[in-house]
Amino acid sequence: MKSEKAVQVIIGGEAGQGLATVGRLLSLILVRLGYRIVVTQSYMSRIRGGHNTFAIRVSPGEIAAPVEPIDVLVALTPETVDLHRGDLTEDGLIVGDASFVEKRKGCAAVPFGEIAREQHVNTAAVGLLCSVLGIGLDMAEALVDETFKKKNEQVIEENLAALRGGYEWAEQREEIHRPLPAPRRREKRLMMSGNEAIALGALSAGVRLCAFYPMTPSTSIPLTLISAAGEAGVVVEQAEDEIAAINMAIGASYAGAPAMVATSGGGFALMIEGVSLAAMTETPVVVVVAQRPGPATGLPTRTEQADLEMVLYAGHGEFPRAIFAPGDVEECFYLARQAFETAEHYQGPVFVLTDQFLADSARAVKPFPVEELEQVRPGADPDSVKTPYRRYEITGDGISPRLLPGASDHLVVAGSDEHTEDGHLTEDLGARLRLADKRLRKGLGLSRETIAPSYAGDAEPEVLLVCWGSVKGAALEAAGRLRDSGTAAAVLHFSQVWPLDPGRFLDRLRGPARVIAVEGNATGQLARLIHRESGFEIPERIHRYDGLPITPGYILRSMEG
Amino acid sequence: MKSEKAVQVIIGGEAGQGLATVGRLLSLILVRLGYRIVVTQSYMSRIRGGHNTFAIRVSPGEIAAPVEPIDVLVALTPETVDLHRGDLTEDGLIVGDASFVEKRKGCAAVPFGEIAREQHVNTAAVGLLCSVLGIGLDMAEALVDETFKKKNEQVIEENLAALRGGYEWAEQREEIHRPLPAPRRREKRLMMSGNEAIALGALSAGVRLCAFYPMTPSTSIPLTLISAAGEAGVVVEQAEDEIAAINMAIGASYAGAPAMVATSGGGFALMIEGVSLAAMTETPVVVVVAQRPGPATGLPTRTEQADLEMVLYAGHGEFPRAIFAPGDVEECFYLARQAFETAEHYQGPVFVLTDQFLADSARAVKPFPVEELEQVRPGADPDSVKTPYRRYEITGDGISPRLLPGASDHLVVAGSDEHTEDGHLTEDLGARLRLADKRLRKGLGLSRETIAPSYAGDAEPEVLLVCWGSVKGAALEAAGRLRDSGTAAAVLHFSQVWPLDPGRFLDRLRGPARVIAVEGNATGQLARLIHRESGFEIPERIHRYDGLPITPGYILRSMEG
Amino acid sequence: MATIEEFGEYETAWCPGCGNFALLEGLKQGLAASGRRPRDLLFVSGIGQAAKAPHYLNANVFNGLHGRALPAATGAKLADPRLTVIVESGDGCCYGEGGNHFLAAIRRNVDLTMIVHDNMIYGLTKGQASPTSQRGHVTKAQPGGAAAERFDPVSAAIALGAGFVARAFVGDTEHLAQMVAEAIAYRGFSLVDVFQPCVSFNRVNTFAWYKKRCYRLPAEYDPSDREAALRRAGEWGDRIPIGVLCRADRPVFEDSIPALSAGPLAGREVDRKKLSQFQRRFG
Amino acid sequence: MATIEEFGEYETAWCPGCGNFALLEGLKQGLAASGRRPRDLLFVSGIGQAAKAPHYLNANVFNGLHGRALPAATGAKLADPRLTVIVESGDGCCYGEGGNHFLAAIRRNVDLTMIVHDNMIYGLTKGQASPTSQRGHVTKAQPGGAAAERFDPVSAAIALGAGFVARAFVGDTEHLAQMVAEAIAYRGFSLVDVFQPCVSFNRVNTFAWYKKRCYRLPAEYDPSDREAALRRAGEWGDRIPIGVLCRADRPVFEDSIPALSAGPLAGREVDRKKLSQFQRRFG
Ligand SMILES: Cc1ncc(C[n+]2csc(CCOP(=O)(O)OP(=O)(O)O)c2C)c(N)n1
Ligand SMILES: Cc1ncc(C[n+]2csc(CCOP(=O)(O)OP(=O)(O)O)c2C)c(N)n1
Ligand code: SF4
Ligand code: SF4
Ligand SMILES: [Mg+2]
Ligand SMILES: [Mg+2]
Repeated sequence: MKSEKAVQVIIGGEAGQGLATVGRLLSLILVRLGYRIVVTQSYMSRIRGGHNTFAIRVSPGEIAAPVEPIDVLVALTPETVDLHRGDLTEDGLIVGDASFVEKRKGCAAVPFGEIAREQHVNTAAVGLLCSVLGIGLDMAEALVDETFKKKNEQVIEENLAALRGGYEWAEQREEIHRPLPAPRRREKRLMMSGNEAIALGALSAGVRLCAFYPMTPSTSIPLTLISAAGEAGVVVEQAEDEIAAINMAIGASYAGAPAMVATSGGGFALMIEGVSLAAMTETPVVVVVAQRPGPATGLPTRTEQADLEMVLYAGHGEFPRAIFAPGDVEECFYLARQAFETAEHYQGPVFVLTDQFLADSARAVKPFPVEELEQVRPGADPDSVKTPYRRYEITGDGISPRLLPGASDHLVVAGSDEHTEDGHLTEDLGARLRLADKRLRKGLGLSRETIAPSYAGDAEPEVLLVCWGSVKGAALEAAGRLRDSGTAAAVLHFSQVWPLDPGRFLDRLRGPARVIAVEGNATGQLARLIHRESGFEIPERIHRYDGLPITPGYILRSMEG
Repeated sequence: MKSEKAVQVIIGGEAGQGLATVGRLLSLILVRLGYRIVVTQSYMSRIRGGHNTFAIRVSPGEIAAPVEPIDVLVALTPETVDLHRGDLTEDGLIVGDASFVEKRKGCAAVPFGEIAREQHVNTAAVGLLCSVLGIGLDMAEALVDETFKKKNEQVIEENLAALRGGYEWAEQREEIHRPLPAPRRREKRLMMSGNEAIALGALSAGVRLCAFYPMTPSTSIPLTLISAAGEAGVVVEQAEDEIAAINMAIGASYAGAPAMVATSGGGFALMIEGVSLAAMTETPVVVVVAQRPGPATGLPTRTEQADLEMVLYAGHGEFPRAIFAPGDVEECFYLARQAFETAEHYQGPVFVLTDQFLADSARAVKPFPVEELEQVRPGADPDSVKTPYRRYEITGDGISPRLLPGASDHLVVAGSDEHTEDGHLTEDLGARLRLADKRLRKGLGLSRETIAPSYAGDAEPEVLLVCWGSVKGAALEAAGRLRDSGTAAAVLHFSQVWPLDPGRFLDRLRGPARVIAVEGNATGQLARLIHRESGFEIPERIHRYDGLPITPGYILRSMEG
Repeated sequence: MATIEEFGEYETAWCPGCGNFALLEGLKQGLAASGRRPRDLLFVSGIGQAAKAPHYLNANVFNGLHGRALPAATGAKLADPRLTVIVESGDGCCYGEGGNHFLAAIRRNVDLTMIVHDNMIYGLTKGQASPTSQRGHVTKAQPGGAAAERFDPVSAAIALGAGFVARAFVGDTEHLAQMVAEAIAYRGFSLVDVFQPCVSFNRVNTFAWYKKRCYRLPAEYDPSDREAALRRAGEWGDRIPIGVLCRADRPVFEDSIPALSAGPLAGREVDRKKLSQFQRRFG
Repeated sequence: MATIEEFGEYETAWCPGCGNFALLEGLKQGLAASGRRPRDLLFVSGIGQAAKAPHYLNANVFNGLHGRALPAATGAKLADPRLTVIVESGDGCCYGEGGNHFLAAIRRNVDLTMIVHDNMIYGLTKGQASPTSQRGHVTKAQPGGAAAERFDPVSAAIALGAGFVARAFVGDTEHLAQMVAEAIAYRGFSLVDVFQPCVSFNRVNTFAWYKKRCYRLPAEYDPSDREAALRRAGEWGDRIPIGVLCRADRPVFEDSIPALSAGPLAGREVDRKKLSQFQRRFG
């Protein structure tokens, strides 16, 4: 990935001040205008007060990473200035109310009180930013119109006035203009976060039931599904607890509804017995785990990649599984779909591991071809099975014909105890071995079909960055910057972290002078797994576990020492 | 371990026929007489009917492994004969009621109906076996006396009569005598199973609260504690579910009562969030996981070693832990004690991994020096801490002074959210890093103190068997048999499976021509872990996962092909 | 319409003399009376002696985790409301490990029937106190007697607003069959708590114990009066009522979920046009 | 004896105008009235906005997992019965995730006080329906209105046999303080469900909504009549009673555990002689 001219706008303020509203509105304007964005949301575990930021990195070309330097800092409170002044670029601009922002070079001390009424200050700020970024006001006006069209004319008018007020105030002040380069071409893009893409991917795969118990940062997945529930025909049920959620999903899936759960570490811990049940009963279920820093409640609104091992070994007993770890919003969509397909085909639990950063990170994505993509079709054709029907018939690849209860005269018996091929519980130890082997054989197919890590960069790099999940963008950009400064560099990114097939990546690891694992955790969970599976011990490690996403700058600084 | 002359008596019959009563009585007689025993209990997940066995391997010298060949098969039902005839040694004897056992060589067709009344048939069988094994009747009589002394004289007399009836019937029939060699010396031994030893170890360490939810094969731990509860001052509470159990234990431990839980795979899965809580709040808790075959309900009364990885990675977020895996009943006792010490010192979750085989396997153990052993003393001296007291003070080794609430004016604040040193929740990301590092630093101490695997056998073996937990005895005996047949052999047994310190065992792995991992699971969990931690990939693997314990014969047969 | 025979005859893993046999018999009679065919029926169970029952029946079976039958059943019912979904499990499973789901199921009121083999003990794990064990009940795990108060499932269900709450006793199979049939016919969450003596571990609440106490609710009993129902359900001592203690119409969960109005979720096609429209909202 | 000041003043993470502030105030008054010193008090909480409250108090604190405050508190109380143990958490935490522990705590009757900040919503996770949300309550996660019936904690607790069940409202702090003090003084499990308006996410059950409805139980109200208590607790609509709804003596769990008769578990020495005797039983 080539380094792109990009600008970062950060809006900071207290929870409840509406900074996310400003951020989302501005982001959408930018996306509609054809820009690429990377949004990073940093928020505290509280509803009002504290200090949150909504960072929009924007560029005419492709970008994929969050960064620290700030070009435009929009401060809704004085605290924002204190906290983030240090991250301003040389030419950086502080935008804030005249009551706390000085009138000096690099500052826009805005008399918001004069420009707009209190409840419209945020809209005025958007207008102002349109001017600062040099993107005109048309798109903003159109959006305000759409946004408030359900309300009355007056609301629209007031907001439009505020928008224009902010815009005009800034237009007159050239010293605060930080115009964006024109967008490349105006191809249709959507603004979508990782979690929204997971939800959309699930819908396109045909999800019919999502059971959840609210937990940051996973909740926006069911919420997105709920917003589509009526038209998409999905049941999204808030369960009494996470245990209920996964058992509900498994029950639904058994009965023919492609089903999922979404949770975070602590909630997932409660689902682990259910994971084992899905494996034993061979019931497809998609489990999305949106990681946040632990242990225990930890930092509930921050990001981390420390639950790979827990997910990999979740469940008592031994059984195969697949774990996807999307690196960007597109992968969220496609891997959510893939998860449903894999779960249905292999009849068991399949995981999507994401994290708070990616979950909340909006990007400009091409519309997904949802009209062309196939859905998952649960169960086999009742006419295709042998009579008497045996739910767990021993087969070469371990995959038995799955029928749905009630759909035919064949009775479908699914068992949590060890069972015979017909599903009834048994204590015959020979049957045990046959069934266990059958289940484990599915792992061979899963291994064969595993997604090889993607490789990007120089063919013979000096530096190879190895990463998984949401670190992808930062790694790609770090490698790009290394290349810009004359170091051959590449990235090996795992979007499926289990099963691993060393045959497909070991060669990549062996050449480079520096191979560096970059992970959002303290212990290097993927690196350890690669070591075990391939024998290759990645010599250098970059870790981050302070709750913030890994950035290109973090990688480059860590590489230096 | 030298191969010892040993005899195996197996009592088989339906659940509810009292075969365990016969087995336990005979075992105790043998132990009191100075014999060594290895008991293997195989039972089905039902209360009556089906087919269970109680196997007593007995020898005058040390033995440690279960074996298949049967010298004396006591059949309480015809089915027993059908099922186990094939395992009889050449000189093997079948003992059973004359109604279904033929009168021929190698059979004792006993007219039990003539010897004793129906309810005393089992006692008669014990008497008979005393004669068959040539161990006299004195000890049996003494035991019957003790056992029924709470009942009335008549019960004792009836049982004594049955005992003698069985004995005398057999005394007259020399062809059914299979006399045991005399015991070496009559040193005091106790008959204790793995689970009983864990309970005793916990008591000696000072356990004060055990919370549990019934689950085979762990339940005998709380039941043993309960039998001591009054005199030992322990609260053993059956919780509403496993989640409650671990949170109760953690709460108790926080408030100063050394606490434990005992469960099996599925129950443990439910405790995983609690494990993470113990880590975050830095509260000592001992978690005993008695493994059985999964996934899900699996084979609830059988044995397996497939939950090592689940336990190792249980809990969201990253934190250090220790996992002990006793190899025999003595280790059950000492490692249970050790678990409490380690939990208290390092202030977090510590695990004891056992399995159904060891849990239920009675052995002849020397009495433990419970009068000399020290107990754990929870918490630090309130006078020794700095004021203001900070529960999570940053220290070099990561261990902070733990005070108990209410014991002084110092207030003790324990937090599940990331917290400051004083325990109050924080979202300061710098504090997060400091506290996370502090917690992780405890891992260094744990690594330093980890128990090196024990090594036994030839100094330069051709064959090295690598194993953990309950496989110890079988591996030792297999190695012994290899040596007997001229192959230099040794065993490397891990009684602590985490942390691993490759420095203490890598050399052992490098020499032998054949290094074989022997595990009671399908995927070789310890072998994979050793690979990751030491880089050494154990080339050969022996697995068993049909629900039965690994035996020396199983190992030797597997080695051959 | 199915005959009793269609529900099969299987070998069981139960103890001779166990109350589960009569329960199974009464259940089959009830199923036959309900007019359901094996293929229309889905039994969802947890783990325990009781939970094995569905394996001894010709029907669809999802034998899940200890304590978790209700959520699995809820999921299955929502996926395919054409199925008659019956949860069958033990008192420990349903009221102990599964207590939270019991609360939620009553509140949710999905059209499920829950048949509890209530032997007032944990059978399969060899006789520990269960939530329905009486205070003071002595077991190996509670040598001083169960310290906690008995959980009374029917009173609790009535108090929590359940729409159909019945009690039965395996000693009166005809009545039991009737309760099962009525519960299945009731639309919404229905509970049938069935006294089922455990001959191996509960030496207090024996067949005779129940037999002496259980009486059928009189014909004039009005189950629609929840307050009276509570009072009646509270009877525990020399006389214990069996029958439909409480019955009321309640809004059924499925009716308030728009996604379910278009028929079963199972087998539904993705409406790609609508999905495409939905996607456009992100633009 | 401690003064209100001794319980400290902290900066909170709550929204301006939140009912939690008044709750904290009333709580402190109640603590002061109860005569407990900070060092004698242990607050055990779960996770949520409510669950943060103990961090804003001078006392011992065990801030555990969402939904799991009760078992942790139970363990702590059994370990050291000298501690006054107070569970403080939200409605979602106590009645949602923690439902099974609520059932068990009532049955067990350990001497704990449970103070629930009942805002009828999941606050910290931004406004989903909680078990106490009214049926039909519209939220982002329940755009068609909550489909499940409201869980009424006080009615449930009374029906399940709890010994001390009270309701309070942050709009009447004096009364709230009194409820807290009485609950602490009561020996056994005591529940104080406190209406606490959430200004950010519950736009229905606002301060005014409660204010209009809540009335103190009349002086002549007799909380010892459980049936009357149930009827009274069932009042929900224009008038909602606050006060001690139900009060009864019940056997306290700690009294039936022999191991506790010798004093606190914490700090107890192993009696090695007895242990040695116990070991001999294996011989
Ligand atoms: C999570 C979990 N915990 C514990 C167990 C062990 N277990 C199996 S059955 C059972 C109790 C069964 O009691 P009940 O539900 O009353 O059924 P019964 O056997 O009496 O019919 C328990 C505790 C389990 N299988 N899973
Ligand atoms: C196991 C688990 N599931 C979910 C969460 C996320 N979570 C945190 S607080 C909360 C709800 C809080 O609601 P309530 O208990 O009513 O407290 P309030 O914030 O309203 O005071 C949830 C679901 C969690 N922390 N842990
Ligand atoms: S243990 Fe009890 S409930 Fe279980 S089968 Fe035997 S008698 Fe029946
Ligand atoms: S979200 Fe609601 S309950 Fe939480 S602090 Fe804000 S107003 Fe109070
Ligand atoms: Mg039961
Ligand atoms: Mg709440």
